[in-house]
Amino acid sequence: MIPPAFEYLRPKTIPEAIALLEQHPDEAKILSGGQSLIPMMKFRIARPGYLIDINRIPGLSYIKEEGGFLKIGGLTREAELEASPLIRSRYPILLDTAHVIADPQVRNLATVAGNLAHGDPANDHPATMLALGAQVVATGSGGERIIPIEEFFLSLFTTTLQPGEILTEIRVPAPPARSGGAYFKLERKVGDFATAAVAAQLTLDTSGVVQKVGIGLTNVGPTPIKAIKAEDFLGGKKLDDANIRQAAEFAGEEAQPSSDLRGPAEYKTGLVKELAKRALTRAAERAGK
Amino acid sequence: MAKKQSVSVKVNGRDREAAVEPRLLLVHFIREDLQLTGTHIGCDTSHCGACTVVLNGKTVKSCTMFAVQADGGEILTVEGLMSKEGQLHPLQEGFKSEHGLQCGFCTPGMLMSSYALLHNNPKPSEEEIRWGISGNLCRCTGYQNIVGAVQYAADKMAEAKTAEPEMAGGVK
Amino acid sequence: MALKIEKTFDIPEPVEKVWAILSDPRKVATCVPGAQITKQVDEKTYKGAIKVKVGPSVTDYKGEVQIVRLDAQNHEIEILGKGQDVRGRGSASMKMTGKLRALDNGGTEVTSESEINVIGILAQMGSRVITEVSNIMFGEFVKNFQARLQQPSDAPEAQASGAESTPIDAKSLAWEAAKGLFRGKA
Amino acid sequence: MIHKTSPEIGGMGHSIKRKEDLRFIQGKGNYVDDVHLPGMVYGQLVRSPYAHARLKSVNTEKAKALPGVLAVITGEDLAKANLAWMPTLSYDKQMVLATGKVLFQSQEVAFVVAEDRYTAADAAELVEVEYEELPVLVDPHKALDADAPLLREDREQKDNHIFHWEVGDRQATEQVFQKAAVKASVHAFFPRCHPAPLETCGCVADFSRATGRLTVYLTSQAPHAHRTVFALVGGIPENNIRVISPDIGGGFGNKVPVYPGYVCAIVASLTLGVPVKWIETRSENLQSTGFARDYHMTAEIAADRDGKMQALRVKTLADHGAFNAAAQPTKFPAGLFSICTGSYEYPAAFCEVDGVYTNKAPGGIAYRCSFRVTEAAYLIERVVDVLALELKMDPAEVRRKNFIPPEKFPYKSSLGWTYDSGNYEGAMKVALDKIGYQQLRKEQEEKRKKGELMGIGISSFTEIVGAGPAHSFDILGIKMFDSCEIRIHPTGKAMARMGTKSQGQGHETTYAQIVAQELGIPAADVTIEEGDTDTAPYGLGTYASRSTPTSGAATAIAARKIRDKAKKIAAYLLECNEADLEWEPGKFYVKGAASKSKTIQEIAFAAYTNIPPGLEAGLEAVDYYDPPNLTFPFGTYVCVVDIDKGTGEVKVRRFVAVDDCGNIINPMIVEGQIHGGLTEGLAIAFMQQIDYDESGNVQGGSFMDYLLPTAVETPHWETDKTCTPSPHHPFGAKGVGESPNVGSPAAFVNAVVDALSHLGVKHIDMPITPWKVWKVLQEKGVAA
Repeated sequence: MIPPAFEYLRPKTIPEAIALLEQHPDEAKILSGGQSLIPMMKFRIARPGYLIDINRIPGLSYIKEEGGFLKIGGLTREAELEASPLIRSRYPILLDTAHVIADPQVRNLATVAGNLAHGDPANDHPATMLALGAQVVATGSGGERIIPIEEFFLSLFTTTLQPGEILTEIRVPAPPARSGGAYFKLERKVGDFATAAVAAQLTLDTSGVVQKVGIGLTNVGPTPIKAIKAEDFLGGKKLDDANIRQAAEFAGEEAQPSSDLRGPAEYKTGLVKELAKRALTRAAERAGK
Repeated sequence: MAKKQSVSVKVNGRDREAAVEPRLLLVHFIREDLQLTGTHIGCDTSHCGACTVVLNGKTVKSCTMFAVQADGGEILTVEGLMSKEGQLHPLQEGFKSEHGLQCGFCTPGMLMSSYALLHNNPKPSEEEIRWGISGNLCRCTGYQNIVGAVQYAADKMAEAKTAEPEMAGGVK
Repeated sequence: MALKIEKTFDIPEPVEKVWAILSDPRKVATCVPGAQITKQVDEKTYKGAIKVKVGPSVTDYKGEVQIVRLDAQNHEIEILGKGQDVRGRGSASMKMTGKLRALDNGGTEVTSESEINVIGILAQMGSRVITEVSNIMFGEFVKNFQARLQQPSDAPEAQASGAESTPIDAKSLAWEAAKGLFRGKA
Repeated sequence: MIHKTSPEIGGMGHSIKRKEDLRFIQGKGNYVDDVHLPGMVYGQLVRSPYAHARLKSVNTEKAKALPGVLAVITGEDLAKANLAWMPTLSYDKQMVLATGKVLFQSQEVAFVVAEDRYTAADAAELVEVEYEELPVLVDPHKALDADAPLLREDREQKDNHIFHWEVGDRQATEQVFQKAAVKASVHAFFPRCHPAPLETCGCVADFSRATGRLTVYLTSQAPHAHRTVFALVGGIPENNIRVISPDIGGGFGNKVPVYPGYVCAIVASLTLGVPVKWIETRSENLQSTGFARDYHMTAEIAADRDGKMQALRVKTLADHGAFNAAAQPTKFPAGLFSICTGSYEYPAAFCEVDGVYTNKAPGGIAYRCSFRVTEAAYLIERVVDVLALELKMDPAEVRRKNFIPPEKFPYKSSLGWTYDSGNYEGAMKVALDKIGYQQLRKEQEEKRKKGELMGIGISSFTEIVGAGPAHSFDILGIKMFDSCEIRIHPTGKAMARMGTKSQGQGHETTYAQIVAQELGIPAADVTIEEGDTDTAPYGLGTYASRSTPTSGAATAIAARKIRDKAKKIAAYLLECNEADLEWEPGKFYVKGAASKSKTIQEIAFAAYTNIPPGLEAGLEAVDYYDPPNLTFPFGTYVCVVDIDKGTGEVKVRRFVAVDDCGNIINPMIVEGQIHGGLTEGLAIAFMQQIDYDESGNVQGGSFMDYLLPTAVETPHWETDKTCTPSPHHPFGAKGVGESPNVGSPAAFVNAVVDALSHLGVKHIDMPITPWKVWKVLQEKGVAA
């Protein structure tokens, strides 16, 4: 499998990268992890004329808490999330997610930002970020733009990122006390896209009532789905089994899957319900219900 | 044709340089330009891991990366596992001793993934080994003896470590 | 892989006006995202091209559009479009039946049935997204078709407003859609 | 009686470490893609995106104009040399490059040759092919309908029927069924799957204009047979062809057939006079080379109320794709499928198979299987479980009641095979004890009360391997013997060559152990070489678990020929009669005077330095072994599964495999083979299928959708054995490489069905994906 020829550009700064993107608006693609793009190029179903390799731009790889946010740099790799003590202790939902993305080698290169920017509803981080209520920072020639994640995914493989913009940071609101989250994914085997997956993030009060909830769904529609009905239902309610079950029902209703080799649509809907229950239950455990 | 770019890398401790087309996959660079054919190609979709090498301390699938991306980096392939004195790496010993290979085609990639795994986690559980090699497919062994081979190497490496005199200052 | 899309939608324009566009493949083509008619072969046959862009993937098809059936009295049309990937890696075809019905309010109801068949690499690699892509393209078509009706009827070859040659891509449709989708929140 | 050799000698029964490993663990294996010859150029195939289309034109101008492109070959070009078609191994023919029309997606249409593989890939895109689509036939059940499109216009027979084959007594079977008290039946589809060895197929064809010789480095499980095919197809004198099978990265049957890419590379090398390399991509491998199975089967058993089986009836529709490229003994269009009687006794049986063409990739090959034995074993073990359900009897009990008893061997089955030896109940007992069967049944009962789903699946399979006796087994007329040639060097070290070819089975070690066993020369001192047709004796290759039964036997016999000569030399050296000599591995000694002895090394030296008068110099022998019968390995596998009622996922909790392959050469290697085969069986049962949509698009044409289990999905296997030697094999061995792949699918499926049987479930077709299970749970109203 041989990719078609392209020009390779290796900017040293973000403004340089943006300038290159603007020079070749139709033909350039950003190369960060490359783990989605390069296989498509090998099959020649993607044929960018220019690849702008941003991997050498310094200062884009970090995981830190700052100003009430967890900040993940635009070049932070999935493997770095997995290895981060901060993620391990404070954001187990992100650890859940990173752990089931592709496989160890791919995670060494694949970036969290790329997982979002590709706009693939089958990718795992979008649902998690929807559950976490994250923001993404898009940098263009006009400066930075902060986009709430629920406004980021527009359509299949399509985000609000503009041609001259690069996703430079992801911001996750630091969870208050009594918060917890979990990501449950059913995959046919390690390395596969989700048949369906559900991310849930909760903040409870001392009596176990839901203060804040985010639920995201993977690969059950043209975009990653924020299960708003399920969220609205749970808000202010006690997180007992009956309410979890009802919320899971709503989440299932919000899924819009189509049938494919991973299973018929009705199965995926059923799976969303089941995985939502499991994710909410685990999230509650982690929140210290 | 896009203009050629120069790539300089250190492979198995040796400096190598070449001018390559940007689209040249790292695996072809290693196999054909450098003639290190231990690194294999088993699929098109980055599923099989036969092409796994260690780049700057981390395993990557060299079929899903361009050679130009590795510019300035350090690469370890299966050919570089043996010590300078010609001693097999404990993992190589382990694969032979525990019958961790049959046709041998996945073996170099498996060795490199196991190498990185033990580097990060010197005493992995069976579960951790299975996840650690989950980016590498094997059609022959059913993985069980590969798990055994990695455990064998982990034990050997732990022994070797305790046999070494403790460094002053206790650097780990 | 074959799939079927059925859609019914209303247009606040009289049936004859809608028919004037629907019955002319050159005009219909301007509403299909990424499509263009390059040549008229005969009364019923046209040559054309379509660029289908899905994220980083682009496929160029070249082929023919044919009016299989045209029933002006009942406002029914059947169109067959067939295109081969210019790099020889597959093809796509669509058989579309369109029917118009005058509504009491002076508007028109459009009923369409499309049978789409995709062959080759995209059907192999992209089966998980072909249905989504088709739905999105069809949605775009409807939107463009409606926009086309707002234009003066003597502007046949111009792209309708909102119609873009790169249908499912960030820099075109996406932005339009974004404005629509998030209007309430902005 | 097998002498036990010392660990230093390392004969049979020793788990000696593999000799071949040293190069592999250093990355110094030599696979086809590692072959690099001076001046070598690269080929790439252009393939059809259509499953069925008229070929209107192939325009190569743009491709040829690309700098670096050396040639573009089309079907029309090949037709001029009468090479557009080639024979398959099943008396059909197959297009090398399409002329007239294409018959499956990814069919070979043109071959581009360029200076490097990147240019070849670019040029392949520039070949312009015009197609006119034709109606596509994907459902084999519709292949014989009157309105089905005719696929093979080249044949005289104007329909899509390939063959009808039947065996057994139709009438007698019918009569039993009419009177039967209990009937059980199952429709079971064994999906199309692919061996998917980790190394794809490929070759380097090197024709030297200077010498007129063609050397082909080839991913071949049968290098000699391929040489003969190349000679017949290409009209090249066979002495001018050398096929070299270097290290093979797994075969599993995939590397038995001759593929169009090989022929194209050879033609290109003949034309250009330079070495031409052609290496398949994974997608090409999965989409165009030998698939396996694709059998739509029905089995029925008639039994009495006590559960004693009376008759078996089997009807099968075989989907062979566009060309009948099944790689199997020529006289057996459905392979050895008639082993479907399994491990059981019946007075009557009847089996019929019809093969049809469809617009799919051609095949089918024997994927880790002795020609359709996997399909047969799966079918019988499945229907026996259905019978147990009908009888409300424990599936182990039904098996026990019907096993062919040990004292009846050799046993002539009602479909005509003579089973060499067996002790089926013995193997089943070991398996059931090891897994704790009774305890598990109790646990299941308790779980069912709580609404939890667990299942226990048994498969007591019998195989038929080691093809085969020359009286019935041949491929294109070449009898299915196999060979070994042993040379003992003056210093007592040895070199042996065989007609087989290892693809990971460890031949370099196991054959050396056979020599060590027979001659007492340490296995470490025996070098094994296979795969070079210039040096190895002719043989039919490695597949169908035939290496040990045929070449293994030949090795023992050749060694025994050497021992006979060694005895003469020893008698001469010890100045005694041959009759006074006794053998123990490694030396001859004089009866009653053990100190008077000559080691095999001393004898070898004498064979070159102190030759007895009247005897030829040297110490070598060759043997071409024609087995008197096939061998019949068997075993019992037991699988325990738990089902997740929320998601439909099946978790294999335990799997015990008890194999009986007769006497074992290297237990470590046998165990490794079993682990590997079980893992392939797991994949088939739960994950894998190459399917086609209604337009003939391949579904499952890359590793994205053709799923190979990783270490995470693969359970921990538990193995054990019993030993019932083959009475006719020189050292009582039977062959084992395929048993786990043959026996395990039924164990997995039986376990899942068992978990659901109390809900009225009798069968679920493979692959048993979570969504299929989930749907059953929904239908039965027991989903979480």
